[in-house]
Amino acid sequence: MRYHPHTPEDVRAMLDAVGAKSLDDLFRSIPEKLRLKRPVDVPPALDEISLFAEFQRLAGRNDVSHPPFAGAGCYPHHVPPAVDQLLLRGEFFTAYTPYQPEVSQGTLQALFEWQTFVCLLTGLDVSNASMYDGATATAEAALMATRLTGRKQIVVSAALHPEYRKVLATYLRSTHDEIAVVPFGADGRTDLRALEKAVGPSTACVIVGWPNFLGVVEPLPEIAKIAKQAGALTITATAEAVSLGLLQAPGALGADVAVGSFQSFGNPMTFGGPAPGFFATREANVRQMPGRVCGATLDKHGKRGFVLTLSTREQHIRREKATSNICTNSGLTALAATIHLSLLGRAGLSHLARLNHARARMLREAMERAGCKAIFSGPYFNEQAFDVGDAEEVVTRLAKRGVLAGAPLGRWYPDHPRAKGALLCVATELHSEELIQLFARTVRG
Amino acid sequence: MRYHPHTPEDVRAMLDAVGAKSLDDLFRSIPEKLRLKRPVDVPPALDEISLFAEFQRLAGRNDVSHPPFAGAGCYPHHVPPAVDQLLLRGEFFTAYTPYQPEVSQGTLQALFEWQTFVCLLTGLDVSNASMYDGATATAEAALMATRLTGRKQIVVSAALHPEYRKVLATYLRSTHDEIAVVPFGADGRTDLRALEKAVGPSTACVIVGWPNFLGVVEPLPEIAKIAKQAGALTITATAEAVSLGLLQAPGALGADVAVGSFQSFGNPMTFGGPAPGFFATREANVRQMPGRVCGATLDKHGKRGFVLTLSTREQHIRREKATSNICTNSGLTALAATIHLSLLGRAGLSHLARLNHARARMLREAMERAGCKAIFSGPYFNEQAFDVGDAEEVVTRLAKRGVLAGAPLGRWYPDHPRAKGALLCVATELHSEELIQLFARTVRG
Amino acid sequence: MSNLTGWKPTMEKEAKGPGLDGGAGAGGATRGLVHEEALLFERGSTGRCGVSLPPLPPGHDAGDLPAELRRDGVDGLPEISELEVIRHFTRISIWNHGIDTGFYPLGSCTMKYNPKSSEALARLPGFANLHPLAPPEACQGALELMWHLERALSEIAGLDTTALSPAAGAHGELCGLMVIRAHHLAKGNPRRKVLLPDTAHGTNPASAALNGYEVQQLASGPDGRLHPETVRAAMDEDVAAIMLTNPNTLGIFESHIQEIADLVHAKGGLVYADGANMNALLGVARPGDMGVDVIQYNLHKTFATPHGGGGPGSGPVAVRAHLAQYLPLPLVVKEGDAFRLVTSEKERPATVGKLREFWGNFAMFVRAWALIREYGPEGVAQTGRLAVLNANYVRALLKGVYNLPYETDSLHEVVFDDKLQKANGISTMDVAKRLVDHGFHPPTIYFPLVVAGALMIEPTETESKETLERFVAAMKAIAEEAKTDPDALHAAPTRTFRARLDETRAARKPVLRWKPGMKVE
Amino acid sequence: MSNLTGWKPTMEKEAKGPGLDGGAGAGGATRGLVHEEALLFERGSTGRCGVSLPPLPPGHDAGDLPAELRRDGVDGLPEISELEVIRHFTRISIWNHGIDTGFYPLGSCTMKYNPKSSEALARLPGFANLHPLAPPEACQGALELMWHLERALSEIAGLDTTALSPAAGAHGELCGLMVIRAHHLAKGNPRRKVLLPDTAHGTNPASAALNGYEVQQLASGPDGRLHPETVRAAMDEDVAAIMLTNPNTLGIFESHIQEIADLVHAKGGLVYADGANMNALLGVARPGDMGVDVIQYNLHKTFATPHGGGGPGSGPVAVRAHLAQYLPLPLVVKEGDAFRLVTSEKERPATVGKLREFWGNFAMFVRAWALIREYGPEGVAQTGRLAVLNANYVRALLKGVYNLPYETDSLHEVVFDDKLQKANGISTMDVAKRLVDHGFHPPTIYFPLVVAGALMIEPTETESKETLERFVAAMKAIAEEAKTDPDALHAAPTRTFRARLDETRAARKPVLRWKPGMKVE
Ligand SMILES: Cc1ncc(COP(=O)(O)O)c(C=O)c1O
Ligand SMILES: Cc1ncc(COP(=O)(O)O)c(C=O)c1O
Repeated sequence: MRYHPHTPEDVRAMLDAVGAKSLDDLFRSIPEKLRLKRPVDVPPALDEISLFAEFQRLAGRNDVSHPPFAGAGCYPHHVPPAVDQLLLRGEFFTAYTPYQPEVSQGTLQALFEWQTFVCLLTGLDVSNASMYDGATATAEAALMATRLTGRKQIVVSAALHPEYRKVLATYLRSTHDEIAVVPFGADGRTDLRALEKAVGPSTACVIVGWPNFLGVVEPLPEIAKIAKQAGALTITATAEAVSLGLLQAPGALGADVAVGSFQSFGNPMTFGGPAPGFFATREANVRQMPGRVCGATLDKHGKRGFVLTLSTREQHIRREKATSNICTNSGLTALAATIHLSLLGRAGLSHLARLNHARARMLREAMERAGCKAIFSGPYFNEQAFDVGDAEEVVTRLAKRGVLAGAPLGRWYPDHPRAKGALLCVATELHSEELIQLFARTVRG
Repeated sequence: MRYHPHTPEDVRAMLDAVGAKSLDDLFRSIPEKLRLKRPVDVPPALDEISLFAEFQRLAGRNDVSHPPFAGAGCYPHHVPPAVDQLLLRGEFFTAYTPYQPEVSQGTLQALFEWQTFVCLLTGLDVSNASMYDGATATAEAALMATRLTGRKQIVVSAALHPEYRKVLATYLRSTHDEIAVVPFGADGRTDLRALEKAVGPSTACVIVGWPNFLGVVEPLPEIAKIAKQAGALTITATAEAVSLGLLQAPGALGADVAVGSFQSFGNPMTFGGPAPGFFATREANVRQMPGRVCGATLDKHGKRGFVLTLSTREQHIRREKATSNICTNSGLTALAATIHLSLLGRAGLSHLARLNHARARMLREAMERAGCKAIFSGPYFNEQAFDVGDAEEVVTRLAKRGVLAGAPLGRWYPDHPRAKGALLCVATELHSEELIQLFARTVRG
Repeated sequence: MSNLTGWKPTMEKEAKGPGLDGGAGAGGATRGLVHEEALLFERGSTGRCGVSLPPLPPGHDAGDLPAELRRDGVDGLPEISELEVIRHFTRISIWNHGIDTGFYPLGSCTMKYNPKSSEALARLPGFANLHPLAPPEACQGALELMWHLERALSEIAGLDTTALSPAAGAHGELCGLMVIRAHHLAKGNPRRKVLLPDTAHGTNPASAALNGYEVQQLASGPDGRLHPETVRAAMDEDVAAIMLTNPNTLGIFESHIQEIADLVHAKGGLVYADGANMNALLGVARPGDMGVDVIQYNLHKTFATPHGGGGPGSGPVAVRAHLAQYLPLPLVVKEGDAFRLVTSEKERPATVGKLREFWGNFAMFVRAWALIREYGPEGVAQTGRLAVLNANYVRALLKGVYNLPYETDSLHEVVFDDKLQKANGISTMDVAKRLVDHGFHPPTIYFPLVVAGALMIEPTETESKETLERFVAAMKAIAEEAKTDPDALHAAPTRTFRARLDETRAARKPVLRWKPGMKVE
Repeated sequence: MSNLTGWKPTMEKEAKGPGLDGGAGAGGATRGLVHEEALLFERGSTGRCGVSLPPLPPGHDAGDLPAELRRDGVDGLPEISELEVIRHFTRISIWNHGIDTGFYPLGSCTMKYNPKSSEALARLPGFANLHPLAPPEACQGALELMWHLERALSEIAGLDTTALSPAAGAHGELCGLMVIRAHHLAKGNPRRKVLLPDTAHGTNPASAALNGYEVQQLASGPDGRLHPETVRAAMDEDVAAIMLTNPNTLGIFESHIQEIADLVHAKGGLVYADGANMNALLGVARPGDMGVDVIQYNLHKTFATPHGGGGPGSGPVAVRAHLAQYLPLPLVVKEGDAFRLVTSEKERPATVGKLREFWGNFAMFVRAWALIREYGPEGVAQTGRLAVLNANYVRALLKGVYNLPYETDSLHEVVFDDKLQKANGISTMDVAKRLVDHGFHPPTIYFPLVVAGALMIEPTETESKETLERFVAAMKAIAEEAKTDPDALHAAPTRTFRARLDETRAARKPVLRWKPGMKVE
C-alpha cells in the first residue's frame, strides 16, 4: 500500500514498543461487541491504472463538450493555467488552517490579500477569510444583521437567488422565522413599493441580489435608502463576481454587507462546488462578523507578519456564544480566486467584465433575431432570461447536442406568468460569437 | 502583452536613461539595409482562450484512444501523477544547467541520484548527467570507444535499433567510416559466428541491443567475450529500460558501456521526444566520458554538497578538444525518470518488469491462438514480432479503430524473408488482458 | 548506515545540546535562502496585465447600464505581469509548512498524505467543467460517483443514508442537529437542550446554539471518559440530543457509549456523533453499531482530501433510516441503471431544506471516492489500525518525558501536557515553537480544554516509523533544553523567516486589509 | 509608496552597508527555514513501495528467460512510500533558484519567463500520449503543428527550410556543419577548416571538431567585432565555413557580417550562424538577409521552452534552398490538406542522415508554437526590442560602477568585467556569489574568454524595470562593499543552505554516485 509506509518488521517492532500483541490488541478499549466482525462492504481495491480507467469512465459519462449557457449561480469562465499550477504547490494545498503563524506566512499573506481583494471589489471596509459558499454567506449575513439590530425580521427580494433563499430559510428556521419576500416587477427588479411596505421597525435587513438571479441589476441606492430609513441593514448577494468589475461597488451604493461567491475567479464549476463564499461589511460590524479573519502584526524583530485574529468571536474560544459555528472555510478556492485576481489586475478585470457584458448583448441580439424576446426590461450584466416557448423542451433537446441551454426559470418561479418559456442564459468570454450565433439558431429548433 | 511587463511610461523612462529616442534607435548598430522592413509573416496573435481552442483542435487530430501496441524505441507506460506534479515545481523546470552550485543544490542532488540510478540499473561504475536520447548516446559511446582504443572500426548487430544505427552512421560519417554490421539468426539473436569473423585488431567496439530491437535478449556474455578477446569494448543499448528490472545488469555480463533511453521511466511518449538518454561506463573510462557529470564535495563549513565536475572534458573548457560538443542535455526528463524510479524502488521496479514480461507472454499466447506465430525463437522481455500476414495492412486497418497495432519490421528489414508479415508488438502494464485478447482477435480481421 | 549529509542526526546531538546552533533539527530543519515579498498591492506600476483575453467588440460601451450603477475600474487592484504573479505566490508558498514538506501531527486534524492521483482525477475535464444544472442524462458519471460514495459512507458508519452536501465538519454538525430538531418537532416538541462533554470541540456547542439549543456541558471522568451516571443525571425530556466525539478529543474511546445511548434513547433523545475522529475506527468499529443515530464525516480528514490552508472541506451526514426523511436536499438515488438527484421538497416534504447551494463540494467527493477505491475493504481497515499504532508508538516513546494526563488507552491520537516543563517556566507554547525549529509542525495545543497546556498529537497512518522517531527525538531534545537552556526555548522559533508573532497587537489594533499608506505598529 | 514589509529596500541600505546582516538583499533575499535531506539511497527500511500496480498473473515466473540473463531485483534501489518521495523532491527543490523564484540574468542563456499555458498545452493527452509511429492519418494534428512551426522558423530566420529534429543548440551546430560538409563533398571536397572568432561559444569549435574540421580562431577587433580584413587573411579554398554568432557573445552586432559573408562565399565557403542569440533580432532583422546560409535556433532560449535544470532543449536548423536537400530526416511536408513526414533516404538521397531517434523534441515544438501564436507578428518584434531595451538599461545604470570592456553598442546582453574591483582583491566570482545573497542568480561569468573576469548580463524582455533596478542596486551595493568590506565578499554566499562549494576537491577525488558507505572528504 503506497500510502502506508509500514513494513511487517516496523509493525512488529512498534507493537513491541507499545506492548501490544497484535494490531487488534490496540483496540481493546472498544468493547468486543462493538467491533466490526467482517470487512466493510466497499468494492475491492484498485491499482492506480485501473483507478484511472474507472474514473475516466465516470468522467466520460458527463457531457462537457461545450461551455454551458447556464449560469444561475455557477459560471463558466476561463481559468488561466497559471492559477492551477500554483495551487498544486504542496506548501499551499497540504497546509491546514494557519494556527501556527510562523510556519504559515504563505497562507496568511495570501488570506490578507484575499481580504483586500474582497474589500476593494465590494467597496466595504473589512472581509473575512472566506465562507463555505454564497448561500451560507447570505444566511450568516442575515444572522449578523439580527445580532446587530436586535431585530428578527428578514426581508428578501424574490429575485434573490432561490438557492440562497432556500439556504437562508433552512438556517433561520430553528431560530428566526420571519422572512418576508418582496416581489419583482416586469423589469426584473425588486418592486420598491412592495419593499417599502414590507420593511418596518422589526426589520433586521433587506437582502437583494447584485446582480439578481434574473441577471438584472437592482436599483440598489433606492433599496438601501428604504432599508436605512427603517433602521435595517442592506445586504447584497453576488453570485457572478465578474460583474463587480463593471458594476459599482455595493458598499458605495449603500450596502452594509456584501456577500456572495468568487467562484467566477479561478475556480472551475466542478458540478457546483467547491467555491469560495465571501463576506464583507463595515468596520463597525467587525466584531459581529462570522468566520476567520487574518490580520497584520509584527514579529519579535519588528518585521511585519500575519496571524489569524479577533478569534474571540469564534467557536474555539466562545463556543456556544460564537458569532458562527464555521471552522474550516474555503481556503484553497479563495487562494485560486486571489491568484486569478492578481493576474487580472485592474485593467484585466474591467476588460473581462466588459467582455462578458458585450457577449451578453451579442446573445440578446442573436436571440431576438431568432424570435426569442428578452423577458425582463431591466439592465443586465452577462445573464438574462429569454422566452423560448418551452424552456424544459429546449434544455432537453440541446442536451442531446452537448449543450446546456440555460436554466428554466419555471423550476423556481412556477407561478410566474411567463414561467414556461423563460430560459435564463449566460454569455461569458468562453462563448465565442460563432457559438452564440449557432446557439440562437438552434434554440428555436 | 502578459509576458511583457513594460508600460509605455517604463519604455519612455528607460529610453531616456539609455539616451535613445526610440526602440528602433537601439538597433543602430544593425546596418539599415539589414533590417527587416515589414512584420514577420506569422499568424496573428491569439488570446489565451483562442490559443487553447486551437491547440485542442490540433491535439484532437491525433488519435490516442488506446495504448499503442507499438514500442520500437518508445514505450507506453503509466506515469504516476506524482511525477508530473513534482516536475511542475518552478524551482525545477525554470532552472538552468546548475552552473552556480550554491543556488542549484536541488537540481544537483537530483542529478547525483539520477547518476546513481543509472549505475545501479546498468551495473556500471559511473554515469553522466544524461544525453539527448538513446541514439545519440550510442553514437557518443562508439566515439568514446575509438578514443579509448585508438581503433576505428565499429561492429554493430543488425538487431540493434535501426534508428540508433542510422544516427550512429550519421555521427561517424565525417570522421570514421568503418561500420560493420553483423546479422541475426532465426532466434533473433546476433549471429555469434558472424560476430567472431567481423571483429578484429582494428575493432573499437561491438554494439548490441539489450534487449535488441526485435525484442530478443542477446547472449551478452558470449558477445562480450568475443569483443574482449579482440581487445574491443562491448556496448549495450537499451531502449526499454523497464527490462533492467528483470534482465541482468549489462555491466555484470561484460558490457563496458551501457547506453540507451530512460523514457520508460516517468516520461510520456509525446510523439517520440523528449526523453533522457543515459550513458554509463567503467571508472577507468570516466575522463573520456562525454557530457556533464555531477559530483559530491564539501562546502566551506564541511557540509556535503554537489557540483558539476570533471569539466576539463567539456566543450566550454576544452573547446575543439572536448570529449563531446554536448552542452544542454535532458535534465527535466532525467528528473522525471529519477522521481519515477524513487517511487518504484526495488520492489516496484521488479514487479513492473515482471508484469510487463507477463503481459507479453499473455500477448504471445493470444496471438498464437489467433494464428499469428511469433517470428523469433529467442527469449524476449515485453516486445516480440509476430507473423500477421500483411503487417502494413493490419496497421492501416486497426488505425481506423483507434489502435496502433505495432511496428512493421519490413520498414527496417525489407530483405528479411518474413519481412512482409512481421509486426513488432509490445505489451506493458497498460495493456489489460481484455485489451490484449480483443487485439489478438482483431489482428486477423 | 553512515550518514554523510554533513547533517548530524540530532537524536544524540540535541540530547547533549544547548539548542540548535550546530546541526539541523531532528526534522532536518536548517536555514536557507528565502525571499521577502511585499503585498501584491504594494507593488508596481499600473498598465500591466497578467492575462490574455479576447478583444472587446469594436466600439463597445456599457451605456445600457445606468451610469450611477457602473464603475470604470476597481481602484487599488494591482497591475502586474504573469511572471510577477508567479514569483509572488511561489515565494510566499515557501514560508508555509505543509504535509508535503514535513510531519504535521496536528491533533484532531488528521493531516495525512493527500494523494497526487486524487488531484489528477478531480481535474478531469468531465468533472471540472461540469455545470451543476446539467440534465441527468448529461451527468450520469457524477451522479454514479456520488451514489457509490453515499453507499460507502453509510456502510462505514453503520447507518442507512448519507447526505453529501454539508461543506465541512461544523456544517455537518449543524445539519445533523437540524435533522434531530425536525425529528422532535414532528413529535410535537423540538426540546430545549443538547448535552455535550467538556472535551467537545468548539464547533459542537456553536452548532447547537445556531440551532436554538441550550448547551449543557457534562464533566468527563478521571479516565477522560463520559460516564453513564453523569448522563443519567442530566438526561430528561428536555434534552434533544447528546453530542459525542468517539474517540473523543483526548483520543480515548467512549467505551460506555452504548449504555449512554440507551439512556438517551430511553428518554426520547437522540445520539449525535462528531465524526472528525473517524480515522480511528475505519473498518474496525461502526458508530451505528454503538447506538449513534447521526454522524458527520470530515472527508478532509478521514478521506485525505486536501486541507488547502483552511478548506474547502466536506462534511457528509449519515443517519438512521427513520431520520432519512429529514435530511437536507439533494439526495442521490439510483433508479434501475440510472442515477438522479432528489432536489424537490415535494418529493421530500419532511426535509429540513437545503444547507448550501447546489449539491456539495463535488471535487472532494471525487477525491474521497478515489481513496476508498484504492484502499478497498482491507485498506480501509488497515488505515484505522496503523493510525492507532502510530499514535501509540509516539505515546510509548514520550511517556515520562512529557506528562500524560490520562493513562487511559489512546486510539488515533495522544494528549500530553507541559506539567513537567512548567517547573522550568517552559510552556506548551514554547515547546510548540521549538518544534518548528526542528522542522516539524507543532501538535494541536491548548485543546482539549480539560487539559491545561495540552499537546495533542495525531500522527496519522501515512507517517513512517523513522519519522515518528525523529519527532520523538525532537520532543526529547526540547524537554532536555527546557532544563538546560529555557531562555533559548522562549526565543523559538529562530529558523523561520518570521520570529514569534505578536497576536495581542494584532487583536488590539486590527489591520485586516491593505489600504494605501497602511501602517502596522 | 510606503513599504511596510519590514524589509528595507537595500538600494540605500547596501550603499551604506557593510553587507547584509541587516535587511534583506535587493532581490529580497533573507533566511528562512529549509530542510536537510539525505540521498534517496541513504534512507530507509526495505519493503516499501511508492506505486500501485496491477498484480502479477497467479504463478507467473520468468522461467522462459535464461537464469544467467536474469536478476531478482536491483540491489541498492531505495524503497520509500509515495509521501516520502514527495517530501524528498519538494524539499530539495527549495534549494534551487529558478526563473519562477527570481531574476536570472544568465548571459547567453536567455532565461525568460516560461509560460504556464505552454505547460498545460504540451500535456494535452492528444500530444503527450501520441506514439511516434502513429500512421499519418492518426497524427495529423502533430504534423500540422510541426509544419506551421517549420514555416515560422524559416520565415523568422529569413531562410527557406528548417529541420526541427536537432535536440539542442550544440546538436543544431553539429547538424548545420554536417549539411555544410555534405555540400562541399557534393562539390568534390569536404574542405579542411572552419573559421571562428575568439568570442565563439565552446560548442562551436567542439561541433566543428566532431565533424572532422580543424578550427582556426580569428581575433575580434578592439570594438569586439570580427573585421573583414581578418577574415580575408584567413579565407581560402580550404575553409568550409565560418561560424558566427550574431549578435556575438559580447552582445555586439557583427555589423560587417554581409561583407564577411561575401568574402566567404567568394571563396566557395558557407556562413554558419549560431542562433543562440536570436532573441536580439526577433522580428527586427533576419540572418538570411545578412548572407547567413545556415543557422540553428535554441527554442529553449528564444522561444521560452523551459530549461529544466539542463534541458531538454530543441535546436532546429534553418538553411537556404540549395542546402535543403542535405538536411537530416525527418522533414515535414504539406501535400494538399494533408501533412506527412519525409523519413526515407530514397526520397532524399542527399540527406546527411538522421541526428536523433524519431522526430525531435516534439513537446518543445508545442511550447514554441504556442508562444509564437500568442505573440503574433507584433509580439515577436516587440520581444526583440524589449530584450534589447532591458540590456541597455542595465548597461546605462551600471556603467562606471563596473568596467565596460567594450564601448560598442549592446543588443540583448552586456558584458562587464571585474577590473575596477580587482584593486580590492575582489573577483567576478566574489561578485557572483554575493549576488546570490541579494536574491539574484548571477550572470554568466568568465565567458566570453576574450574578457578577463567577464560578467555577462542578459535580462530578457520578461523582466520589469523595477526588477532591473533592484538588480542594479545589488550590483552597486557589492561594488561599494568591495571597497569597504572585501572579506565579507569573499565569504559569500552566506544565506544559501550551502556555502561556497569546493570544486577542486570534487574534481580531485571524484565521487560521482552513491555507494554503500560512500565518503566525501
Ligand atoms: C473534533 C472536531 N470536530 C469538529 C471539527 C470541525 O470540522 P470543520 O473544521 O471541517 O468544520 C473539527 C476540526 O477542526 C474537529 O477537530
Ligand atoms: C552562444 C551559444 N551557443 C551555443 C550554445 C549551446 O546550446 P545548447 O546548450 O542548447 O546545446 C549556447 C548555450 O549554452 C550558447 O550560449
